[in-house]
Amino acid sequence: MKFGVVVSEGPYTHQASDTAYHFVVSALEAGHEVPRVFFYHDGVNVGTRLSVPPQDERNIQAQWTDLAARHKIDLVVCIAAAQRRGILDENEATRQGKDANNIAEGFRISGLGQLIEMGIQTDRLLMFGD
Amino acid sequence: MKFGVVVSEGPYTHQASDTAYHFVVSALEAGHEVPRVFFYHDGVNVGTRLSVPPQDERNIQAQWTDLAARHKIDLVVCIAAAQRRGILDENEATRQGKDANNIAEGFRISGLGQLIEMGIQTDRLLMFGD
Amino acid sequence: MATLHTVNKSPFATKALQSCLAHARDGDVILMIEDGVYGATAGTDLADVLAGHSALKIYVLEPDLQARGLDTGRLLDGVSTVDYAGFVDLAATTDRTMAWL
Amino acid sequence: MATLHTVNKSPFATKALQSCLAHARDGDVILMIEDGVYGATAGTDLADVLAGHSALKIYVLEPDLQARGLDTGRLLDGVSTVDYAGFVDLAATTDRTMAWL
Amino acid sequence: MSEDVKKFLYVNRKAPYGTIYALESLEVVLIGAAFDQDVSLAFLDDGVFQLTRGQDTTGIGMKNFSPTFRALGDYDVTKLYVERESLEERGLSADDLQEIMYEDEDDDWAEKPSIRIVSRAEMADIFAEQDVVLSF
Amino acid sequence: MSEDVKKFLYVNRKAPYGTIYALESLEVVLIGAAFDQDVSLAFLDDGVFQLTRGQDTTGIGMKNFSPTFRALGDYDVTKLYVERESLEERGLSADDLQEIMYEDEDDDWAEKPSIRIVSRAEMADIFAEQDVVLSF
Repeated sequence: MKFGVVVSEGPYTHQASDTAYHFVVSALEAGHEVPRVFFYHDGVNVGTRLSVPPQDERNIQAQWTDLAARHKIDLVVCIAAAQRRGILDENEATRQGKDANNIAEGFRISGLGQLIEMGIQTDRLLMFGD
Repeated sequence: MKFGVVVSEGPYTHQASDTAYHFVVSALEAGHEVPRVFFYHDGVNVGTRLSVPPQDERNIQAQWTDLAARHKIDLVVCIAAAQRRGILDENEATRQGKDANNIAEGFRISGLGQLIEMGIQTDRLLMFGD
Repeated sequence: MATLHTVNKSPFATKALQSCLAHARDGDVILMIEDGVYGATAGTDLADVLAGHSALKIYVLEPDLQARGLDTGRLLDGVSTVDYAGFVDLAATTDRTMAWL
Repeated sequence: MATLHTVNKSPFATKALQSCLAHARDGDVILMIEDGVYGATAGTDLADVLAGHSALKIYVLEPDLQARGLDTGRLLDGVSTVDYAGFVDLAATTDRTMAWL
Repeated sequence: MSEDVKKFLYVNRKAPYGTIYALESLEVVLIGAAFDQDVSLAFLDDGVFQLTRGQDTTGIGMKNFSPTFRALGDYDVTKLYVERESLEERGLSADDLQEIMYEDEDDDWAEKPSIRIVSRAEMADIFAEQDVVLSF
Repeated sequence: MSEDVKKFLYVNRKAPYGTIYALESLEVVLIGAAFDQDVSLAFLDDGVFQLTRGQDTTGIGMKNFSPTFRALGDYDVTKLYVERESLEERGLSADDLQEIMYEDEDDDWAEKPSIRIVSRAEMADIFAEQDVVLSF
């Protein structure tokens, strides 16, 4: 079965991104597919490569980057939500005249259409938020 | 009278940083002092210079940067909260081996002691959060 | 020695207002801001929540009311409106502020 | 055609669980996760909230229970525990998932 | 309806302005309209506050997005279910909500109201018909 | 007490782990302890869940910060007020909370409990004595 997953809250502040991560790991272990995870609202903040969590805490961004690489998961950060909150990739930074970008490896910035497409193409959609 | 202000939630997602802004503007207009605003929890995300809000929306970071410059307000972003969430200045970025930083003009990163100090040195402390 | 309590949540969504009211003391001031302004409207299932608290002064932030399309005619009896300047005055004239987040 | 409802808020803090229960239909499944697990404990002021919903299947995510120091012995009668793998199974064996955020 | 069409429901349970969920929900609806799915919106609990008339955000310095609801008809989003019990608990009636109309192409483009007041039980039935439920 | 000493109260009303407020509140308390102010902590509403015994976060992959409460005595943070009504509403009693002790330097370093169960009315009185109230 194909699961689509939405993460609606930022890392560390809410448990949502952690629960989503454990759900996806378990879904993959059970033989299901998770072709895409969509990060919306404050969820876009999961995709920054600038976070430096304490050494005795999990690194939420790194967990997702690693999982996505191993299982070819498309980690999509919503462009509209990301712009408001200051999550940019190199293209966006150039386009907006910003002198830096902060997107993490394995994440890509794209439009809300990717969320709808995920809803159409997967069998179940799960939302993790606040 | 001296007011200390804490902003505990990120920009756009919660109204907290807006309400805090309007409170500070009105306090200054009434002749009060606001020597410092402390950004904690997701509030640290107010201090990113990478946000690009839609043109018909207010720019929350720019509002604070401008207000702080005109009234000499010390905008302090909590270092511990900022590290988790990926808000870094140039020093922190270098120290943590990160290739970019995203702190906005007028904001500085410092420790939680600045929050306690604000509580000691001001007459009233206001918290805006979720 | 009064406390200014700020409530920024809808009482239909969270228990913040109820907890605030249960801990406020006579003479304290309650200011409803942001989504908290819904707690000041009449004719709701929760209108009774404020009843029996006549020893408190209840204010609501008018810009937040207007944003939400709530006319001041909808307010419960005894609730007054303030603007941001009035919010500042309340914070200055009470002895401490407590946010019910 | 059952729905899996996920509830991640404490029922002592927000109205999410109550609203979920008011909209769930016979045969639906409710899974309490994160701070939602507090809704599955016995001996509380809210234990009655789940009463009268015997046509629902109620689950609680055990890792979240353990994190919060709640022993399964505290659970209300009729509440079952699942781990993350069980959560996946519930999502796969119901027809849709609805999050009560 | 083709079998490629899924029933999408956008569930709105939060008040506007205090948090951004209502606004960002609307942004999804507008983008999603291009995908030719069977779209409905549900407003219950504090979500009914999103539809009140007369919202004026000048004083809080935020953008008033409530007029956007009136544009939904142009995007063929014409089913806005509002829960009666949620309105009543909040001291609201249908008259307190803004008028949202659409032109029915199957009925000689007659103007019809998009808002449909439903009971809690009817809302539960609507939930149970969906393929995809997005919560805001 | 010198007049430079203010009464600081940290108010904890949220459950642990679902959100970070409880953990980041504790971080403020630890830093604040260096400032020689008159510090108290209040636990009410879902905040009482922060102090439950036997928290084991292995399964959720988060750090268990509950042992840190037991270190507060070493930082001279010795007044942890817990509201009785909040416990009772949640089916908890004092026995469900972890033991948090401090050594009283004014009483020959006798070990004493830091947790003080108070009524809601007493909690309201504690609030009214403070100079600075920080809410988490």
